[in-house]
Amino acid sequence: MDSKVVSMKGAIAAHVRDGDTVVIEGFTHLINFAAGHEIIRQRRKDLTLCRLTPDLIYDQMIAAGCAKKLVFSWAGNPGAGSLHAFRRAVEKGTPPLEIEEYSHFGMVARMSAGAASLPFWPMRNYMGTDLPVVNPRIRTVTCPYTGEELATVPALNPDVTIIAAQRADRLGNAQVWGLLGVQKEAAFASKRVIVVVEELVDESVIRSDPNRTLIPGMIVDAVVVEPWGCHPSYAQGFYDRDNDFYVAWEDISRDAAKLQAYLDEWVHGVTDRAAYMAKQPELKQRLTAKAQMCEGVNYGF
Amino acid sequence: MDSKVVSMKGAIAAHVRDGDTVVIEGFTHLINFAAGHEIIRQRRKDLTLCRLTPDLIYDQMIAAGCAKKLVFSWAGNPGAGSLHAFRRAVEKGTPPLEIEEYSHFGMVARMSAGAASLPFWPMRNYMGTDLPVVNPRIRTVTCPYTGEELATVPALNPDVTIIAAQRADRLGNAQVWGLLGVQKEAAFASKRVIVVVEELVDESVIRSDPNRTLIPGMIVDAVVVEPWGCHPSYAQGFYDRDNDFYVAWEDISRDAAKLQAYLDEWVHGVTDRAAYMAKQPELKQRLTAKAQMCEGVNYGF
Amino acid sequence: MASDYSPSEMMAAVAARELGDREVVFVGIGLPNLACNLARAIQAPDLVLIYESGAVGAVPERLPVSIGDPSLVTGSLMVCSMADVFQLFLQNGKIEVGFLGGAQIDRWGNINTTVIGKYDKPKVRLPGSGGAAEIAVHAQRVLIISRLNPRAFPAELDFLTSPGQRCKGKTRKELGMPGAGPIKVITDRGILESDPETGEMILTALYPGNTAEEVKANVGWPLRVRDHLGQVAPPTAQEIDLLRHKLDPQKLFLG
Amino acid sequence: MASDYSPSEMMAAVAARELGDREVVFVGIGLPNLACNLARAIQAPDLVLIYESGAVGAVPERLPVSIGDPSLVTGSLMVCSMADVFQLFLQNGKIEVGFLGGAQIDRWGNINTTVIGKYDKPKVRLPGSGGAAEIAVHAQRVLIISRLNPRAFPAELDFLTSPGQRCKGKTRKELGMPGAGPIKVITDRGILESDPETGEMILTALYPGNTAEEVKANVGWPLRVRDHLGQVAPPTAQEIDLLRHKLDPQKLFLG
Repeated sequence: MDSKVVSMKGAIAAHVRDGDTVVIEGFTHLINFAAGHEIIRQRRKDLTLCRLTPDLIYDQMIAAGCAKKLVFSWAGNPGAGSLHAFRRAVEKGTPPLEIEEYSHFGMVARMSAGAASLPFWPMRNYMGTDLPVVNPRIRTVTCPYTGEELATVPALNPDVTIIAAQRADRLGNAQVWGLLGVQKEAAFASKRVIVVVEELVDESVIRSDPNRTLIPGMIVDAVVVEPWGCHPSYAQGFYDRDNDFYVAWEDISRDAAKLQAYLDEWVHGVTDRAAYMAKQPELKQRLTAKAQMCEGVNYGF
Repeated sequence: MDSKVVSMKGAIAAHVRDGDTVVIEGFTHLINFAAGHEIIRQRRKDLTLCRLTPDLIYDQMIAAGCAKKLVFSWAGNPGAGSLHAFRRAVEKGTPPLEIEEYSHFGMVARMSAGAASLPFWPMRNYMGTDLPVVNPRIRTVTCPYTGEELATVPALNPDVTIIAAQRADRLGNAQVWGLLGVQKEAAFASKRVIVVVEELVDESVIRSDPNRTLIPGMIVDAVVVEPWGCHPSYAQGFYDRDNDFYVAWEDISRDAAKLQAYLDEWVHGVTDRAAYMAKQPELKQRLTAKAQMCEGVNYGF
Repeated sequence: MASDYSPSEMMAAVAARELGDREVVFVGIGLPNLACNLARAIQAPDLVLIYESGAVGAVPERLPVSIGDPSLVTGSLMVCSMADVFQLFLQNGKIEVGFLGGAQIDRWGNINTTVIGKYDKPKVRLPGSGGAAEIAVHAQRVLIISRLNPRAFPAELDFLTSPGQRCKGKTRKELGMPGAGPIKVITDRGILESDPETGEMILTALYPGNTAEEVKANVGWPLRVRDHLGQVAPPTAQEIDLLRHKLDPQKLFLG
Repeated sequence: MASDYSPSEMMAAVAARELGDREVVFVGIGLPNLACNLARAIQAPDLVLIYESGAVGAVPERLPVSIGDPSLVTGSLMVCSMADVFQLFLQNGKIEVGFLGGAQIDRWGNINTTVIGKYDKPKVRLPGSGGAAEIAVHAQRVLIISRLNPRAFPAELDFLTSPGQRCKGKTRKELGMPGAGPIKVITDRGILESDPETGEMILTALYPGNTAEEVKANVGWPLRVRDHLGQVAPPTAQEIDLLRHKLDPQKLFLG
């Protein structure tokens, strides 16, 4: 079968369009900043950006003018402060940004519904709170057995989902270990899927340990090989989270001009992730993961 | 923390009671026959037995008089014929057996609902068929977004679920590879959980590869160490499925007297699984798995 | 072309020819499994085999006797839970072809795998749905494989387990079913295809040595026959060689 | 007992004392994480730490600055998807203790982490719910940790993100919430506990050197005070030693 391996530039050009609903998932772990940067470089606009935690990458995309709307459940910079581009947009309207807000469970449930091709997902949640008051898409359904009222959220079916994985073969069969977040559900819910990997491996590596496969190639449209593509997020077994940069973001993002200068230098100012990494060679020394290998298991019969 | 390791005799005596709703799960892979045999030996009765595929083990339990009711989705002997004890019960009422019937997806959905502590699970299924006609517990719900009617099944929350795993620590943190079936959902849906393992390992083995853990010890009540506990089913990496025995069951189960003789010799006639294995030393030679190890991965950071 | 072949061999070959390369197939045990592996060996090397047990992209090195055989896991692309099989793959429309069989098949391709006689007082209790009901609803298209005889193709089913083109007077569209449903019935004498307008199963092609009258005599309803009946080529030497010497040398399913 | 300690150190110590051995705790970052690891080092070696990121039985070898830190994975008992975290663990009632904080807390333990000002015209936009709404609904009991000041404990919330003991006049029971909800608020001056009958948060114990009047002055509603106010022991030398030298030597959260 033909390889799906393309450059990041090619993957974004082919699969992310103005006005799309876009998901870049990964909960703390495996957030693919390289893809977000390429979307900024290609100046996509009017995107509906969906993620549980917008994190620094959506803060950058909001500041860069890519976003029309944000769908989310927790918009902060964990342990370090705020997402100030997000806050400026919501508090001052610069730039204007629509928001649609759930809790983490609500966002996970929306993607679970999308992945199962169901129009809604039921849950026991939100009673007595203001979330359904400001978000009329949080509704209720009556259980046909007990008569009790349960909360519902509507399916989320993005146009394109971008997820990172430690490794995949050239057809996009992707394996992940460490935190799994909601990536599987996001990918299955999506019309198009881009998988970005630290390492391209032979199909035989995938087939040697099929229980590690999170995403099957059949739902993948493009495979991008992008070592360190998640920095300042991390990839278990490859490199650590750059907590220093998360802390630094508080200062960068608080000042709109400083943030634009950051984008100019680190996004527009580089052609791709390789150039981004070449500008800061100390990163690899500081963040490369130590070895802590597990043993294999027997798949024989 | 105190070890949860007990004998099979002790686990069944403590956790399986007359009248209970019992699940022994495992889809072809990791069906724990040793537990079913011990339930027969302890002469439990009036059980509601639930499984997607009753398989030989429930056929034996029905023949032994343990079952009041069967909840299932496919009652055959794959590639080999019928479950004749089940058929005698349903076709001739010897012994009488209530049945409640779904499709595989319906059974999986019932356990998913039970595991999520929801009263029902929605699905797109059963339209136009006779399954909801004969099973009034298959109902419908109207989507609060699209107005479409979806099928529902009610949650299944067993009194006790017995699952097999390749390995666990003494607290019941259990790891499984190969086919996963619906074991995780069944265990989380259940009031009590017994985990039966091929191998008891140190907690450090579990912690070395946390992504392989299917069942956390916190939901486990008893750990039974029972090598070859799944024969004639199988355990990937330990021993192969005994297809010869599955074929032989057609002949054994077709004749009620022969089936009782089988139970007398292989269930009541042995004290435990070790004695069962000692009676047929050729099994290990015929079925022990060949080695086909995968490589480990790096959990470092 | 082979001239000496069994009806099972012919059915496996005909079913294999239905599969395009790279298609995603929900595989059953027996003839469907043989057909898929025959297609993989001929025109569809990148056919993706999915089993309801959770094995995705299986490449079994022996003939599996059950859909949960360990040989389906070893060397597969992915193993997932059955909740994922039914929700993320099947209900989510990722399965392009599903194979079904059954004890009774009616003129709309509805299938009974539950019971002969009354549900509450069965003459013969069959295994039940398994995954068949949802495969019939969700697979993009379904191929039915069954030998012809009047009991297997009755005018009325004793029980409707898996939906075909029209259930109790209602079309798939009216019932909200996503997949196209059973579009062909591959029998041991010829092929029935669902009429694109009415959904009714119509005889459209015959195997060598069979007549439309013989087929009609084995079907319990007034079977419609297409004006220009196709002729299905017998198994090729390659197909026969693969089936007999590589795929099922012990004649487990080709008996 | 230590005599020189910070309010944060006292809060972490008080929170840690709430945890029983073998309990299953949904851990947040900051003081809750410190409290859990302090409890593990003292009275609860087998406390099971679960993070909403999917790490179960985590034993972080460094102080995690986010709930998705890689140190929570390495050496943990299990990693699961977030769908499993919220459905199989939290909604399924397996979480015994949840920790929450917030920008505003009201007399019923309702919490606002969404917005200061109006939702559509915010003065300060806060991060939002994250997992807080569902933790407040489902954890068997919730402990709130927050420093006292009148803005943080207003008479009326600007937004109700996570439900407490009574929301808009309705009790948890009337609203069908499974967990017991917030039963204690651990502040920097004393402890509020929910009245078992009305659910209202009542001052029940003071830390050394604080008075009920000082607490009341920092709360925006007429705070009820229990007749016999408890006195909370200051941090022990062991608690202080663990917090300062082992758990947060860089004073990331104890500043």
